[in-house]
Amino acid sequence: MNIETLGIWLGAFFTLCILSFLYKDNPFYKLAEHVFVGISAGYGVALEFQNVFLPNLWNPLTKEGKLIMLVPFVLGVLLFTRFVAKISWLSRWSIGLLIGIYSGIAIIGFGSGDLVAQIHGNLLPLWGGNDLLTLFNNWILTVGLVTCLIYFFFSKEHKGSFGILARVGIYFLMLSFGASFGYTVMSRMSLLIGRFYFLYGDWLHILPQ
Amino acid sequence: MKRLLETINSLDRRYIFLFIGLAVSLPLFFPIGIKFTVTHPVQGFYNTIEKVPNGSKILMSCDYDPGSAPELYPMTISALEQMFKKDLKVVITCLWPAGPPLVEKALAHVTPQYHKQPGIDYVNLGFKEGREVVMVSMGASIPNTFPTDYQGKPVSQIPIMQGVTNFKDVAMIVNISAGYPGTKEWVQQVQSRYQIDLVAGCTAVSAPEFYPYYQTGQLKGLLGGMKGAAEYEKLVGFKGLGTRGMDAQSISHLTVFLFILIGNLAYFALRFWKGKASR
Amino acid sequence: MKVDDYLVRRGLRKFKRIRAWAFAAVIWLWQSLSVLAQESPLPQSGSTSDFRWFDTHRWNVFLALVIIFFLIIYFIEKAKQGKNLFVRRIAGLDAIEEAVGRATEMGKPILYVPGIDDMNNIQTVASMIILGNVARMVAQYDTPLIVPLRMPFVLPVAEEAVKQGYMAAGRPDAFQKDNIRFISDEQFAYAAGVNGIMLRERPAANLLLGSFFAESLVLAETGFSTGAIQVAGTANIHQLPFFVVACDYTLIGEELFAASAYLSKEPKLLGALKGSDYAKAIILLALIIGAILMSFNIDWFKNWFFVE
Amino acid sequence: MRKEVPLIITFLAGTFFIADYFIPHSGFSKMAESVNGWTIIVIAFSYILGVANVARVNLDQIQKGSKDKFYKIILLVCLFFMSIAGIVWGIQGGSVFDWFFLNVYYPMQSTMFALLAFYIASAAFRAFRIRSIQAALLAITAVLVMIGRVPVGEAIWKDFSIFSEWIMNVPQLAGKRAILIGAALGAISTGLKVIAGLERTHLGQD
Repeated sequence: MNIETLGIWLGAFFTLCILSFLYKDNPFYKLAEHVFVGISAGYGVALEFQNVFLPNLWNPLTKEGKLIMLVPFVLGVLLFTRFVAKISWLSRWSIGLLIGIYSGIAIIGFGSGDLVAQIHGNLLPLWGGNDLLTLFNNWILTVGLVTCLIYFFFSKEHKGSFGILARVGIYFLMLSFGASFGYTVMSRMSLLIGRFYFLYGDWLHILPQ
Repeated sequence: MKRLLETINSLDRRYIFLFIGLAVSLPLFFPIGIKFTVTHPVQGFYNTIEKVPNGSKILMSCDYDPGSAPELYPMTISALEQMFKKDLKVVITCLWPAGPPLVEKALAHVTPQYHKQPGIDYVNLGFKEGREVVMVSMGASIPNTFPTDYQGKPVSQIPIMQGVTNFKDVAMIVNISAGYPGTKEWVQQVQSRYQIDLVAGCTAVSAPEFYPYYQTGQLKGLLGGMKGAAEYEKLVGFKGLGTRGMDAQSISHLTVFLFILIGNLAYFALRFWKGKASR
Repeated sequence: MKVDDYLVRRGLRKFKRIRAWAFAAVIWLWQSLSVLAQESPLPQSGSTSDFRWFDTHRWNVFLALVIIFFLIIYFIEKAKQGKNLFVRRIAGLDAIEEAVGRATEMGKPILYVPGIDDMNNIQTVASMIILGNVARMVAQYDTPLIVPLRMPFVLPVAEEAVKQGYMAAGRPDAFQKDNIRFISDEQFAYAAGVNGIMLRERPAANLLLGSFFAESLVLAETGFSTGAIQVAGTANIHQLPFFVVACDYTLIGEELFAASAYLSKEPKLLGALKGSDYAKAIILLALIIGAILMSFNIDWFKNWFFVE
Repeated sequence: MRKEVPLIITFLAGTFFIADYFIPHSGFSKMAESVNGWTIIVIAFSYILGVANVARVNLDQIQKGSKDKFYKIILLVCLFFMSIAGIVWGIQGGSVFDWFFLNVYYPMQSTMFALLAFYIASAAFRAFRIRSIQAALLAITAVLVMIGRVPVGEAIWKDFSIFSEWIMNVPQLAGKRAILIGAALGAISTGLKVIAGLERTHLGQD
């Protein structure tokens, strides 16, 4: 048995271990689960070392003599003060920096990419000029977005005509969830197809070519 | 009849598991080959790459892991096929840790038939931690963000990376994404900042969420799930893993539809009966 | 007041004052420099250096952010001053009340699943606020409130929330620590554990409120098969379809936060909710104005929203 | 020092990166570039911190003699082995590290996600009940999209694919866009509260 075949058998064994959870929780599943957590954590450590620490920190610091890189190094080490109760507050400095950067970047990303750009995309003509289907679609998009936003408006009771609009909004949301449901089914089935390909094809070689 | 309905209504889920397992397996053994057409978002994906002048450089970010490989790996293969056929040069990055080995696998699969050289026609820059910060950082400088390729070779020694400083030096971005960080962040942080053409292939779970981006043109094309991969394979001109999975996909969807139908019929019929009995 | 605490507060107050000044100074500097920059020649296109201080193409995003910032800070301050900010009662809260009521009538336990994320997820925080209120409702009756947990950090917070709820109802004696249970930090092992509780202890009401992922459908399905009344809520959009079909009532996205703001009346929650409500009102207005203008072939309004 | 410094750091970092978007000045961008470079490293450290935590929790349980001791030992062995393999022998294609990735990590992770196919089918059968107009709308759209998006739909009705694509592009898009805008407002207000120091849960309690 060469190393490649051995790999496929090992993969098949663990695949079956995890599928056995469908019957019920059992020692094989538990074994596979723990092996997986261990391997994936170890995978991450090695990858961070080879793909981040060496090229982005170690080489600039030692080979190019960029002493400024000591700053992120110290900030990184500070994170580990969490394990020492007395000085654990120091880790907040690094966390503060990370959270600040992510918040700043997120504000810009959501503000420009989602908020303003999406409003721009929904300013559509409701009459004149276009063919009927486009106008019909524009009406649906405009009414749909407006009523959905009304549904998520919390400063006014959903009563009277405002309530009716909110009701229309929830119907649009339900349509939207339905589409998501359909697509989720598609996604999950694809993953299973992929696994069966592996079991029947790569492992057992019983699939027609 | 009533007993049958009650059995259906309280069926052990393991029987259902068995049934769906069969519904997915059988079409793999007995393929039918149902035909299908190509939808607009997929055509957009293909056309945007096709429009790029030969010899240009393209940035491809493979942000996924084995958890969604059956959907996204076929897309990676087809995209590489299309780009290599057109003699485009591909710079590949990963923002998901488990991405780079999958990229290596895809490259090993595609490159031999097109006689492409590593470092000259393509490069796998590997993984960087930092999610959207990496994107913003690449906007300032790609070589500073990725000082070496996946194997640790400095980018200054890689021919394809000469003259690549930031997004201005690539013709467009192809993103294959399974979630966060992925398509949404590429739109928010890169497309809306640098106005660069962006196409995305993503899992079916997240595809509906990206239709608004497709409608506004923030995405020029969109492949959703294995069906998207299959349509794209049709355009590129070969039958890969996506196309081969379509029969099983069709049958499994029909099965789920039947499940919803039968489940509801049993439920409501039983309620109707019980209502009658108590009256 | 502890000395340490006092110093921190004083420091914060000072910091806030400095921050306000710094903010004003930065904006003033920015404006004056952008005026200067417009007078100085623009750099050649293609060159990498750029000496402008404000990207004039990005006015739209700038203005949008300034308006939102202003609204949120304004309403948070207003809420802090104790002004009464109206937020409508979320229908989901009635559904929760009804479910709890039904379970107590039947004398069966209530299961409260606060999602599987840690305390740094704002949905978990919102869920804890709702949990406190559920505890207060349950306290008068001797029905157990079971809270299974996945994150060790959430455990003390959940305990505190339930204990406070029982105290507020005047029944601190009824609080049972064993019912706040750590199950497992592995996603599916956790789901299997909660399924076990549903099947063995047969709660009459399942409240699934917080940040859920792929386990959502497993939980909702099992809960449905045991015949419990289920109320769910999450802002993780992918999971909402499963909740909608398998639960009696579902709080959708922001409703979860609105419910927690309504219950807690905490200024920063209430203020942010009000602030984004007003932002939504402005967006609605913009959508309608834009549609009308576009229908008359006037497109400057739309073009202003173009992001570049 | 304990609370103010992190709050000030958060405030400065946040405003700096907001300003970076509006200020094209190249000196400013240069500064942002180096801070970005640092962040990548600090986050890598935070990943290692997470792994250290996993190791610590499991070591604790082994010492306490938990009933799952055997599994915890395996977990730690795998963790240790995989890290060493990648650090010592490298991560390139064909290495030990790569072999374990392709033959252990890959099949297990994809099978974990494939389990969901079974669960979604069972949920469709046992819990998908059309009890209201809302659920009915959801169900009808789900079925139309589910069948319309696969080849069998086109076999049933040749324009099924076009129709389901219309659903995706128009009615469902309206709902998704509303959620997108709502989420954007939420993210902006949370970000603002964090930067302004009003939201401090991330700094922990003391």
